[in-house]
Amino acid sequence: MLSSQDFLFYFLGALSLIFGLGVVLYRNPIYSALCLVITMISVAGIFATLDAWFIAGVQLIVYAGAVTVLFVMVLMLFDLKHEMKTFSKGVIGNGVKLASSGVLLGMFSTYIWATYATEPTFKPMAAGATSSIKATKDLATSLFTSYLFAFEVIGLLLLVIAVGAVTLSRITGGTHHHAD
Amino acid sequence: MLLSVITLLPLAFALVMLLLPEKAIRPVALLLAVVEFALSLLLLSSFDKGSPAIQLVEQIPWVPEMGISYFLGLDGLSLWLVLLTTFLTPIVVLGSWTAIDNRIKGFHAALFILQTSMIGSFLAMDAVLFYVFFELSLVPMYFMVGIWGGQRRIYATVKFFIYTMAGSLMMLLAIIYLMFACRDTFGHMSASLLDFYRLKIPFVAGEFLNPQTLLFFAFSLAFAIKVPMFPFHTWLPDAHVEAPTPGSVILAGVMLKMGSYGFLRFVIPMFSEAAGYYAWIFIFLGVVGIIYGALVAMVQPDIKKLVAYSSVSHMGYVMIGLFALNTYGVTGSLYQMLNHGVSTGALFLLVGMIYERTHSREISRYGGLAKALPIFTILFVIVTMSSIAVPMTNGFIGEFMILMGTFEASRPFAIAAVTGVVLGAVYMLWMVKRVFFGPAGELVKDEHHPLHDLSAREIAVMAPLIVLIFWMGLQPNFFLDYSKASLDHFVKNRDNYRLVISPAVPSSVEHVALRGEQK
Amino acid sequence: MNNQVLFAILLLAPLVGFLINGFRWKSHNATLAGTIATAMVFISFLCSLGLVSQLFGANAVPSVGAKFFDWINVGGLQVPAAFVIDHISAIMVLVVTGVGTLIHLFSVGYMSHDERPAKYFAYLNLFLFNMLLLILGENLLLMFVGWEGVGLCSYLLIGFWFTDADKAAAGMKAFITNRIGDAGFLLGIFTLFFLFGTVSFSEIIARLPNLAEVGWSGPITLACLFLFVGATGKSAQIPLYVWLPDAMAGPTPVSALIHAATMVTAGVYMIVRLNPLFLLAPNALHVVATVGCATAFFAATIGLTQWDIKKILAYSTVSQLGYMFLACGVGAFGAGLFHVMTHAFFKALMFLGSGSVIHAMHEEQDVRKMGGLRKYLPITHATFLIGWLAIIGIPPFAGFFSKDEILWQSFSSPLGNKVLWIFGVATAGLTSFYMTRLMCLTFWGKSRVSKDVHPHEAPAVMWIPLAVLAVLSTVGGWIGIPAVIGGGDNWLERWFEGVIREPSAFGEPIHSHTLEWSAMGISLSLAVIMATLAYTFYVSNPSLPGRLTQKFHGLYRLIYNKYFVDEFYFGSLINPLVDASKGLWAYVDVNFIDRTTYVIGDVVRGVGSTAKSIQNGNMQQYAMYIALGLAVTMFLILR
Amino acid sequence: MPINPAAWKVGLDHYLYLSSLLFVFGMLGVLMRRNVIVILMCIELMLNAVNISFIAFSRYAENVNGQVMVFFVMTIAAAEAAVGLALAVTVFKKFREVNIRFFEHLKG
Repeated sequence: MLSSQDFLFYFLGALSLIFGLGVVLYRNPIYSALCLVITMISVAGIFATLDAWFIAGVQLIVYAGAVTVLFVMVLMLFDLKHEMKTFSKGVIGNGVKLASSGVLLGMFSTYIWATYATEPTFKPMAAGATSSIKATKDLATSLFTSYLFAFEVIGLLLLVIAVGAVTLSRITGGTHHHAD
Repeated sequence: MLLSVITLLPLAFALVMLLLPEKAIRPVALLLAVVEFALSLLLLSSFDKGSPAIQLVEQIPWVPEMGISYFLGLDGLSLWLVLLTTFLTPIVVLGSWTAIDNRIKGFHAALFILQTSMIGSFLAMDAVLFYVFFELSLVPMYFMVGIWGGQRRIYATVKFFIYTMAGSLMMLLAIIYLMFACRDTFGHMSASLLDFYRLKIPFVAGEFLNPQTLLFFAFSLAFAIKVPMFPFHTWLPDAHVEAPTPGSVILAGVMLKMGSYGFLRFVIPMFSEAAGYYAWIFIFLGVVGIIYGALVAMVQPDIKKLVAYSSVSHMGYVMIGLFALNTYGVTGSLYQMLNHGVSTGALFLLVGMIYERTHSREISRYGGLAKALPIFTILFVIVTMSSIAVPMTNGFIGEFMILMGTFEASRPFAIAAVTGVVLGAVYMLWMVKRVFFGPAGELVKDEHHPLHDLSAREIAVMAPLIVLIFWMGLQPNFFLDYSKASLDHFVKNRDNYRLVISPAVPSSVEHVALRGEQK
Repeated sequence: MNNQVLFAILLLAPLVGFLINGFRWKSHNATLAGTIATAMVFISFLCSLGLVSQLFGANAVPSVGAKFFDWINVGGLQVPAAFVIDHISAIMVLVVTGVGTLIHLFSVGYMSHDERPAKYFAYLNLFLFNMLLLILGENLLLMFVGWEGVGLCSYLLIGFWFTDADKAAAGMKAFITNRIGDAGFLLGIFTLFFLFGTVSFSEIIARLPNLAEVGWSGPITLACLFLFVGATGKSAQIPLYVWLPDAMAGPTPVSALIHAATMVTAGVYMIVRLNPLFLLAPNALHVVATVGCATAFFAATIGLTQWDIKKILAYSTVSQLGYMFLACGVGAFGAGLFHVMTHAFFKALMFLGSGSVIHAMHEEQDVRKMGGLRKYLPITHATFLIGWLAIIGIPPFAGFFSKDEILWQSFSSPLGNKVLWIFGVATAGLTSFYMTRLMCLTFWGKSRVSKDVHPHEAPAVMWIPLAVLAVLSTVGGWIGIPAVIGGGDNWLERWFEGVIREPSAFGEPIHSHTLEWSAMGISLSLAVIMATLAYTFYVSNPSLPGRLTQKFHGLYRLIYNKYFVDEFYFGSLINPLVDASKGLWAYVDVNFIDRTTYVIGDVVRGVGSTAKSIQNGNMQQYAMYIALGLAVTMFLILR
Repeated sequence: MPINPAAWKVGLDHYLYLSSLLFVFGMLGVLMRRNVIVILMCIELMLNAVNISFIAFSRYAENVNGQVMVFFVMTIAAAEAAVGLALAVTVFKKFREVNIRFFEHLKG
């Protein structure tokens, strides 16, 4: 019998997969973006099932909120009139792409099956540790002690990215035009 | 010290060239080249001609982990080639006095760098050092042809570079193999030729895939392209035709000898079994080269190309002499290398002189030049006689010894090679006839540009060469005496070739040189 | 004076003359240049007299020699610069320097108006130097040096008037044809060296085995054949004779000296020098005799039809050289050398005479434009007459004795046979015919000289040599009067005793005075008959030859065009070779070898451009490669 | 194959299966879509898939480091989306389209 946690996993997993597929398959990028939102949210749920409450929250805010909004806004901005082919063409190329993806998937699965299927599943959390406060505190401690340097570098990176993105969008003309 | 000085001094000269004002370059270059030649004459006095050992040795560890050292030595095989190099350089400087009129700074610098690399490859007793010098010579020559050359210079220089490079990469591979073989045999890596000679490389007759055969062909390919031997010769006519006169002189005079010297120094003594077993291939290709080069030379419309193909023919003699593997053949080959350097160098200089006057090398546009330029004609005919090996000139001694050696080794090949004697006369004399004799040709009777006979400078360029042609023809013993010991040693102990260092090595070097001996 | 110094002077005098004249080659002073050159040769002549005299007298030595320095010294090959005069070379050296002096003297007059007399005399002296090397050299290699050296000088002198393309071509032809022979000579040297381990004549002869070789493939036979190839080149025998008629492009004294008297006889001299060797190879001797005899006859027929005075003499020379080889081939080496000597006298005489004629006719050489010159050129005519008598073999002129000796030997020698003799006699008849024809057309009969030419007798400097040679042509043969005529011994045979061996190993020669007399009678009467016939043809009844040639039109054309041998050589050898070479160049070099290397280059370039197309900027393709790479890497890890 | 009830019990492997499926979906999108913006979305999808396995391993190993890594990944993902979109904007300005093919010109 499925436990509630298991049910949650299956439900959220199915959701994320279905809408993940939607991102890939919808012709209209707006729909893709919307599917992406749902996928993000369900992934956040999955994080929650793994007791990563803080990360789940961040996922919701950063991804489902900020990033997706960014995508949607850009899409709105473009106001795409031209119909564009959804998928790249070329039977061989696409075949290779599909095949390599399939192979990769197969290999991942096989590996996982061979390595982890027999493993004991998650240990139950220690009583104190289940509290989201405790977990978040641990994360913060780790982030600001062992990973402090990386954290600062990431901050700097974000600054550079912000400046870079602004600069890039101020340039008028993309790359030089080729007659094709 | 002497060898290092002689080898590296030109490099310093090249730097001097870069610092001098344009005007002073030519006289100073001439002076320096003469100084270098004078220095190299000291070799004659300090060389012990009775001994086959390598002499005046200098050895400084370079990459001790891999047994590579800066190792120079002189013996009877290399002595005259070094002198040929230093002898030709001042002549080339003087000969290019007016032929090269742009970027003379770079030109003379390149010339001196080239000199270093050529002397270095003749003196190097370390395979890696040899390889470095061998390849270094490509660079200045590449620029010489590419910058100061003729119409199709880029094609020619790239062809030259790639051909030679392709071959020498094989050689590099083989050298590396041998260095590891030294490690397996003597317990330490070594690139010293003396160690290479002592290696016992397994050989299986009749099979291609065995170490000695493969190494033999790897080395042979590099040197055969350089020589050039018959099917690998096509870079030569192009390079010669496009090269400026001094470039051609150096190329024909010395650089081709690096190939045949390689056979003498590396291929035959190191892989004696393979060399003996496959000698017929080289004799065959040599004979083909003699006849083929002569025939193709015969129908060339361009004087310089004709001389270039004659080089193919002459170097064919050198090859068959070497692979006759007997005293006469090898002696003749060594002599023929010098002859070819002198007489083909002289021919290229002469062709350059006439090209400077008419800016054409097309045989059909000449004719009757003998009347317009008598001194030039006299010199040209003398050099021609040397080239076709008329007795009392140097060419005869070499060709005679080579044919004699070949005759001893294989009569059918000798008989085939002798046709080269006839064909050599055919193409040279036919060219002489068409260029110098008969009624005045289109270029000769041009009244607006009357041709001037050779100037004092040009005669001065030719004089030493002419003297040498007769001196070498009349007194071959003077030259051969210095090489006799080495050549005899080479032929007699071919199956078990060893070189020793003489005089006894100073203690600091002893360790490196004799390390293998104690094992 | 000791012999070494004499030898040095003998050899170096012409060389010094060459250098003196060579360095003042621009000089127009023919007299000065000629005097120097002549003096130098004369000094050589005196030296050789001094040396040869030691072979005579009470305390005669078999040979005199001198060694100067070691020339080549490699392995077992020791070649000293050593020279020797023995009974064989004595004759040659005297003839060469003596006749040489006379021809030099003649040249002073002949070349007086030439543009470059100094150069001419320089070449002539150089030739003499090389000829002396050839004759005096004690080993094969020195002989070869001279051998090639005289070829070189011959090249330079034939092409002396190089502005004429034909003359330059003739020089080239001579050199190259000689080179073919030289190649054979070289092979001969090699064979002998590896057989006997030495190149010295005396040592080779000393090391010869006792038994003659049978068959064709023995080393000695091979060596002899190789050497004979050299001789056919130098001495203009079939098949390499073609250069000699063309060589007449040179100044006439050159033709006299080089292409009649001295150089072309080098082949004969070489065989005589090595006579003990050749006697061991009877098959080689048969070849020599056959080729010699064939050449003699063949060239004589061509001589019948030529109109150029020098060409006629040239073919006559070829024919006479054939006689000499015939002599050698039947083992009569002495007779061969004897004929070399007498031929040198009378042929030099005739060439110089023709030079005098040409000089008088202002460079006209066509005998159809001569005739009746006897009036204008009495001295030339008189001397030429003696030469004529000598060559057609009228006793007591020199040619009779030597030619008769050869014919008799070819009949009587154990190596000879009747066929050789018949052809020899026929050749004698033909010789008589064409030489008489020459006499008739040039000196006798009606004058056909054009109006604006005024023939005049040559100056003294030219006719004195003629006179001296005429005397020699008369008395020169008397040293070899056969026993059957002279009663006593043949002086020449005694002279050659010891150095020239008899072919006694092959059987007994025929000894029959009757036969000898009748053979002599046959050839003599044939000569007289043919001479009369020729006189009838060309003087008494000048229309006859025209009618005859009409009748035998085809044959005449064949012979007149020298049997189309030159055309054959060009058509079947030289042109195909040139075409083939062009083909080699165009197809093998440019199209095959270069193309092959280009293919290698193209492969590299192709691989490169294929690899380049991977990096085409299509980022999804890049991503695909990443995915592929990932898959492969995973596979490799998880395998 | 009979369904083994134990197999339905969610463990680490299930999360990993989910992660790899999602990753491959994203990858297919990146490989096959033409719209640059959708490609960027798919990249986000792939990053999310990786994040899932990070968190799952973190939970499994009872170690907070996985979460730290996810934190960083998210930051980078946001930054990357920002730059990618900015690039898309410039390309759009030029070509009025956001086809990935136009990025070919970046190779110069």
